[in-house]
Amino acid sequence: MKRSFMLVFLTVLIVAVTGFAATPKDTLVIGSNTGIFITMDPAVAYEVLPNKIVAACYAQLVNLKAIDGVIVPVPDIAESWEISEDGLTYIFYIRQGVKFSNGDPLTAEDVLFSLKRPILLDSVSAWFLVDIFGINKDNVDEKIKQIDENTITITLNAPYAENITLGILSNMFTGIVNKDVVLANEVNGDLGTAWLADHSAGAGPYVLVQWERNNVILLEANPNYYGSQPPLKRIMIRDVPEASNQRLFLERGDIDVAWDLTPQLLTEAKKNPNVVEVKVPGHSNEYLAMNASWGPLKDPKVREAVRYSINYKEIVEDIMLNNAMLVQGFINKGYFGYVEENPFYQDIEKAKALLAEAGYPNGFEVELITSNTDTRKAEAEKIQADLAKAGIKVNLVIVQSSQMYEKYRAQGHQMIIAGWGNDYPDPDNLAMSHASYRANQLAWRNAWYDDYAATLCEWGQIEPNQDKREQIYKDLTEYWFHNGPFAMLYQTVEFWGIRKEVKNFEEAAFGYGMLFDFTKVSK
Amino acid sequence: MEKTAKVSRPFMDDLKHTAFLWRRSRLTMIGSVIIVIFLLIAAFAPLIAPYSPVEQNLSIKLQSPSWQHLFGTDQFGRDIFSRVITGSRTALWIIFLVSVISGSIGIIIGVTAGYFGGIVDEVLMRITDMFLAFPSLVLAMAFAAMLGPNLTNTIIAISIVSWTTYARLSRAEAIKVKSQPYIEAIRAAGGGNLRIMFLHVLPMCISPVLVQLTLRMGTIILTAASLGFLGLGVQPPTPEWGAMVSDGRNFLIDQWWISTFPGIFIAFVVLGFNLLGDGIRDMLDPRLRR
Amino acid sequence: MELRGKLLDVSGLKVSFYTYRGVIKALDGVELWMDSGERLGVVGETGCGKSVTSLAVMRLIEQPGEIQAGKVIFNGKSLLELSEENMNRVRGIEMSMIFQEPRSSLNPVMKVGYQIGEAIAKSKKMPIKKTYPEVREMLKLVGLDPDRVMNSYPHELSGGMSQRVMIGMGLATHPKLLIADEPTSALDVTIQAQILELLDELARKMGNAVMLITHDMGVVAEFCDKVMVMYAGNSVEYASTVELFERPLHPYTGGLLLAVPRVGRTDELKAIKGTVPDLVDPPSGCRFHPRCPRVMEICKENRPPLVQVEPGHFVACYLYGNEGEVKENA
Amino acid sequence: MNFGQFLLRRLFLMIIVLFGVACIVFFIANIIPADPVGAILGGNAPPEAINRLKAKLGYDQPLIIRFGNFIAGALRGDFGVSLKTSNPVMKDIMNYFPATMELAIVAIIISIFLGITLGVLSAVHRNKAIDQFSRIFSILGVSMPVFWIGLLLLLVFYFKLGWLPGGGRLGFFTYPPPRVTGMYLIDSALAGQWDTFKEALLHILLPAFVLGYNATASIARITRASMLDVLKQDFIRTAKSKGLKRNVVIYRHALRNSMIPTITIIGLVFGGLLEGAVLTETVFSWPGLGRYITTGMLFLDYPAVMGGTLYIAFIYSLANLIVDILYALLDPRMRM
Repeated sequence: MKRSFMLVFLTVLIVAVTGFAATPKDTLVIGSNTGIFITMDPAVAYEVLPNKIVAACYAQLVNLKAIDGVIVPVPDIAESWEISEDGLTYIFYIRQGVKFSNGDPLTAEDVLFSLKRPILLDSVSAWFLVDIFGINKDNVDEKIKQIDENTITITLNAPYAENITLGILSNMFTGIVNKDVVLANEVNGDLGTAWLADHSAGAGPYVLVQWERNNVILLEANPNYYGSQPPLKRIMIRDVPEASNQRLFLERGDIDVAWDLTPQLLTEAKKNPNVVEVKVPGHSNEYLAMNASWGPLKDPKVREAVRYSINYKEIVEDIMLNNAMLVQGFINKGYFGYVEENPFYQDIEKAKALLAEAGYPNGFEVELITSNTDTRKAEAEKIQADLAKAGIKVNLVIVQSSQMYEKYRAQGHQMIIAGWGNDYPDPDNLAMSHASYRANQLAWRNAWYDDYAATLCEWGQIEPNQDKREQIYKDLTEYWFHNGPFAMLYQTVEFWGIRKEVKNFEEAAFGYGMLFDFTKVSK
Repeated sequence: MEKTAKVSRPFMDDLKHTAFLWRRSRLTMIGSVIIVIFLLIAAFAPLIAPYSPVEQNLSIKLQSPSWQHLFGTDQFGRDIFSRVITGSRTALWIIFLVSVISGSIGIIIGVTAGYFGGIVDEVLMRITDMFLAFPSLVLAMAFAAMLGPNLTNTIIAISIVSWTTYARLSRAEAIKVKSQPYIEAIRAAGGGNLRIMFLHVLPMCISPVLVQLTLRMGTIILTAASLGFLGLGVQPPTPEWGAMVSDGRNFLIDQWWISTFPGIFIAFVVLGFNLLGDGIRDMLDPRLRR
Repeated sequence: MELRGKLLDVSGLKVSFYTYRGVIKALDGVELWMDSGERLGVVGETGCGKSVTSLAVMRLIEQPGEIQAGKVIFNGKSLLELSEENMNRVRGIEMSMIFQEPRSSLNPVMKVGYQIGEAIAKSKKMPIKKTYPEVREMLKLVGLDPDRVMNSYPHELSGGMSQRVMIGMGLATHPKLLIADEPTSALDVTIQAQILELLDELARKMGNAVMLITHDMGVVAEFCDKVMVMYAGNSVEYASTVELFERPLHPYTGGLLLAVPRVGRTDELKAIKGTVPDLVDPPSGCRFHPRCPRVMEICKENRPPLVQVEPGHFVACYLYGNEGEVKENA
Repeated sequence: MNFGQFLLRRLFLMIIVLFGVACIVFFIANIIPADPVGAILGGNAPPEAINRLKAKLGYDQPLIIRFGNFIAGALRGDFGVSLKTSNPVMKDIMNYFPATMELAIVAIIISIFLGITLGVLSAVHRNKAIDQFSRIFSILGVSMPVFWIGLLLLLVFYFKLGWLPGGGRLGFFTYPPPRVTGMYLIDSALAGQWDTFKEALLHILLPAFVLGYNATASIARITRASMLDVLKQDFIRTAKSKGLKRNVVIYRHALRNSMIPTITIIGLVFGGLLEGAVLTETVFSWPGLGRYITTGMLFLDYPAVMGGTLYIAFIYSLANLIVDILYALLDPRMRM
C-alpha cells in the first residue's frame, strides 16, 4: 500500500502544475466541509458524503440503481436471490470470481462476516437490523447463516414487502469487507473499526488511499475491480469549511465540485462562464414540527392555523432560490405512494379565523428551536415573520444541532425546524417515522399519539398487493395533512456548482441523494 | 504698575486646565465627538431609522445602496441602514453591561487581592491566571452554549471572559495606594479595612480601569461578532452588528454592503473609544499635566 | 566684535518652550564667556535658566523647546550654525557634560564599562571592545576599582560611584570644556566634597575648562575662578569669584550672598522678598525690579544691558549709570 | 531567591493554574445540557441506540469518577478517546497542534517585526504621517473581526490578484515533507525540499498575517508608549551628549529599554493567538487544533474539547514562563 501511495504522488508531483492552475485531467477535486465526517467504516458510516465515499470503496450485497426516475434494488455481490413462502427468509447467491482491491478473492465467508459485523459492533446503522428486522447479538448466528460456499440466508422477524427489505439491505452497512485484512488490523477486539475509519478493504471501484482529517481524503481507482475501470483515476476531497471559500476556489478552478454551497452563493457563482449548476431531486425533506402536547398546539385547529400562516412559495423561491421542490406530503416525490397534492398556502384571514375558533383570537407566544446553519436560520426568520402576520409571536432559539436533537428527542421543544433523510427508498421509512408514534421516531417526538395513523402505517408495511398499499398511503397522507403535527416546507434538491470541464456529473448524482456513482463522472 | 496676581482657586484652575488640555489634544476631541454621535444614534434610533429593522420584504432583497435604502437591503429585503441604527442600541447595551459587570468583578477581585496581599492575593491571582490561560473564545462559546444563545447570555459569557485585565490593573493600583503614608494615617485613626478599601483604595483604581475599559470596549463588540460567527450570538431578528457582519460574509463578494456597513460602524465606535481612552489616560497621567 | 572668551563666547542667547500653558521665555539674552582651562561658575535660584543654558550650548534642546536667537562661538566654531553631523563631532569630543542625577543618567540595561567605552570609541573611531584598556585607566583615575565596576550595572553602584563614572565618561575623551550641571546637589555632603575634589584635581591635570552650574555659593567659592550670576533668564553680573564675594554690585547678587550662612557670620540671614517671576509673562524692564530694594522708575521700563563697569566686572543694572537697553524679543 | 528558585516557584504555580483550568474545562463540558452521544448518532437514531452507546462509552458513571479518570489521564497525557475520530485525543492533538503552532509562530514573528517597527517609527516621528497611519492601522486591527479581514484579504490577494494561494497548508497536489516536527516549513527545510518550503511559506503568509494582525496592533501600541517613555529618560540625554548618532541613540539605547514592557505583552498576545486560531483556521481551511476544538464543540466531543483546551492552556502558560525568563535576561535589575 505504502509503495503505491508514494508512486501515485510522485507522478502527481511531476505532472503537478502550481496550485493556481486547473486541476489535473485524471482527478476529480471536490471541495467540502469534511470537518463533520466521523468514519469511513461501512458498518459505522452514517453521514451524507461519507456514505457516498463508502459506496465507492465497497461492493454491497444489494445495490440501488435509478432506472427511469425510480430507484430499484439491483444485484451486486448477490447475483440473484429468492424469498421463502412465508416471506421471512431471503436466500442470496454470491457472485463468483470477484476480487478485493488487494487481490484476495471475495467469498461467502467475507459476506457473512460483513453482515454480522455492524450488529456485533453495536454500530450506529445497526438499528435497522436490530430494531426493524429483530436480529440482535444473541440470535445473529441463526438469523444470518452461510449454507454453502456461495449462498447466504437472512431470516427476518416479519414478512416485510420485498422493496423494504432490499431497500434496507442496500444501505452502507452491507458493504463487504475483506475479513482477513480487517481481523489482521483488529485492535483490542474492535473488529478493525479503528483501522477501517481511514482505510478501505473492499471490492468497490475505488480504494481509500489517505484521509488526513480536516485536510484531504484521497480515493484511487481499484485495479482489481470486477466492473469496468472508472474514467477518473483519482477522487480528491479537500476540506474547505467556509462555503464562500468553496465558491472562490470553484471560480478560480482549484476545485472541480463545490459540495456545500448556499443557494445564494450558487446563484452568484453561476454568473461565471466556467461554472455550471447541477440540480438533482433530493431524498430528504425540511419541516416545521409542533409539539402536540404543548399548550395551544394541542388543538389541531391551531396546528392547521400555523400551516395556513406560512408562505411556502416564498420559502422555496426566495430562501432556497428554487433549490427545493414544493412537496407538502411526507412521502418523497419519486417514491412509490407519492401523493401529488399540496393543500396549504398562506391565507392569513383563514389562519386568524381558525385561531379565534380555537380560543386564541389574538394569537399566542411560542418558542421555535432550530440548528445553526445559514439555511435553517434563514427559514426560521422567514417563518417568524410569517407567523407574526397571523398574530403568533415566535421567539427563536438557534443552537448547535447536537443540542437541538437533545431537546427534540426529549419532546422538550414547542416548535422546531428540522429535516428527515430517508434510510431506504420505500414509503414505509417515511410513514413509520412521520405518522406512527409506536416507531419512537418523529411522530413520537412531537407527541402525536394517533392510533389510527399508527395502525395504517403497520398495514402499509406488510401489505403485499401494490394497489392496496398505494391506497393505504393515500388515506394516511390525507389524514396526516390536517391532523398531523407537521407543516412540511419542501423536499430537498441536491445542488452543486461544478466546473464546465466535468462531464455527466448529473447522471452520476441522480438518485434522490441516496446514490452518487463516481464511476460515471469524467473530465 | 504692579500686575495683580490672578486670584485662582485650585479646583477652578484645575478644571480650566483640564478643559484647556481637552481642547488642545485634537484626537481626544474627535474621539469624544464620535462617542457622542454613537450615543445620540442609540438614543434616537427609532426616529432615525426610516424602516422597521425587522420587517421582511423579499421582493426588494439584496438591493445595492440607493437613495431609498442608504446602505442597501439584506437577504430578507430588510433595510440595512435601519438595522445598523437600531443595532447601535444592542451594541450600547452589550458594551454597557459587559463593562459594568467585568469592570466590577475585576476591581473587586483586584482590590481585595492587592489590599490584603499574602494568601488572599496568591489565591485570587492564581484564579485570574486560570481564566487568562483559558482560551477565552472557547470559554465564551461554552458559557453561551450552556446558558442558551440570547443577548443576556452573550453578555454574561463575554463578561466572564474579560474581567481578568481589570483585576490585574486594580491589584497593581491597590498595592501602590496601600503603601501610601496616608493610608497608615487613616488606619492609625481607627479606620476599618472595609472602609479604607472602599473609600480610599477603590476610587484610586477607578481611573486606570476606566481607561482600560474604554480601550477594550471595541473588543467587546468583536467578541460578540466572533460568537455570532460561531453561531452562538444574539438571536435573530434583533439586529446586532457582530451577527450582521458574520451573517453577511457569504454575500461579501457580490453584495459587499451587507457585511461592510455594520463593520464600518464597529470600526467607527472602536476608533472613538480608543481615542477617548488614550485622551483620558493622557489627562489622568500626572506627568503630562505640567 | 572681538570675543570676550577665547574658548567659549555666548551672546544674546534666547530660548523658549511652547507648552500648553503658553510660551515660556526661559532664556532672554544670556551672555557668558570662558577661556580654556578656566573654571566658570554659573549661579542663580532654581528656574533661572542655568541648566537650559548648558543644554543650549550643547544644542540638546528638544521639543517643545527651541533656540530662538543668539551666537555660541566655541573653539572658533559657531555651534548654532553647525549641521547635526558636525555638531556630533563636537559633542562628546571637544565638549562633554555630566548631570545632576548620576544613577538615572546611566543606561540601566548596559554595563558601565561599555557606556564609557562608547564615548572613547566615537572619538577615536574604533570598536568599543578595543577601548576597554583605556576605560580601565579612566576608572582608576576617578578612584574606582576597574575589575568590580567594569562589568557591573548602574543599579549596582552607589550615587557617588555613579557620579565618578559620569566624570570618567565625560573626561575620557579629553574634552576642551566639561559642563557640570549641579553635579553634587543630589549627593550627601561628605560625598559632595570628594567629588568636587576629584573634579578639581582631574581638570587641573588634564587642563580642561569646567563650567559648573550650581545654586550653592559655597561650591562656587571653593571651585570657580570666575562667576556669572543669572536671574530669570538673564545674565545680571559677571566677575572673578574674589571680586564678586567682596563687592557684589547687582542688588540680586547682594541678596544672594546675604542668604548664604558662612562661618563666622553672626548677623541674621535675610531672604530676598517675593518669588521667582512667572516666565510666561515676565515683569517688564529689569526682571528683578519687583523684588529689588533699590528699584528706580527706569528699571520698570527698560532692561539694563550687561556692561563692564570695572575691569573684569560686568553688571546689568542702572544703578551704575549703564545707558541704553536691551530690546525684548517679540 | 536565585534563578533556580524563581523557576521552581513558577513551575509549581503553573501546575496549579493548569489544574484549575482542568476543573473549569471538566465543569463546563459536563454541565452543557446536551448529550454528546446523541450528536454522534445524528438526528434519526432511535433512543435505544443512544442508550446502548452511552453505556459503552461509560457516560452513565457518576461525575466524580469521570473527573478522577480525566485528571489521572491528563497527568499521563491521555485525554481519553475522541468520540468523533475514535483515536486517542492526544494522538489527534499531536497531529493537529503543529499546524496551529506553526501558524502562531509565524504570526508572532510577523507581529513582533511589524509591531515594533511601527511602534518605534510612530514614537520617533510623533504625530507625523507615520504615527497617524500606524494608529489607524492598529485601530483597524482591533476593530474588525478576524473572519471579515480574512475573507477580504482572501478575496483581494487570492481571488482578484491571484498572488497568494487560497487556503490550506500546501498546494492541493504538493506532497507534504517527511514529518519531523509536523511543521511544514521546518520539515521541508530539513529535507531540503525548497519548492515545498516556498509553497508552504506562500500558504502561511496570509493566515499568519490575519491571525497576527490583532497582535501587531497591540505590540505597536505598547512599543510606542514605552518608547515615548524611554526617550524622555535622562540616560538618553547622556547618550546624546556623547555625540552618538540619532539612530544609535534610538536603536542601541532607547529600543533595548523599551523592549521590556513589550516582551510582557508578547506573552499575553501569544495566548490571544492560540485562541484567534479558532477563527482564522476556519476561514483559511487550516487543519489546526483550533478547528479540532470547534468541530469538537459542534459535536460536543467532550474528550477532544477538554484535551484540546487543556493543551492550549498548557502551551499558553509555557509561553508566559518563557517570556518571564526572557524578561529576567533582558532586564538586569530583575536578576537578584
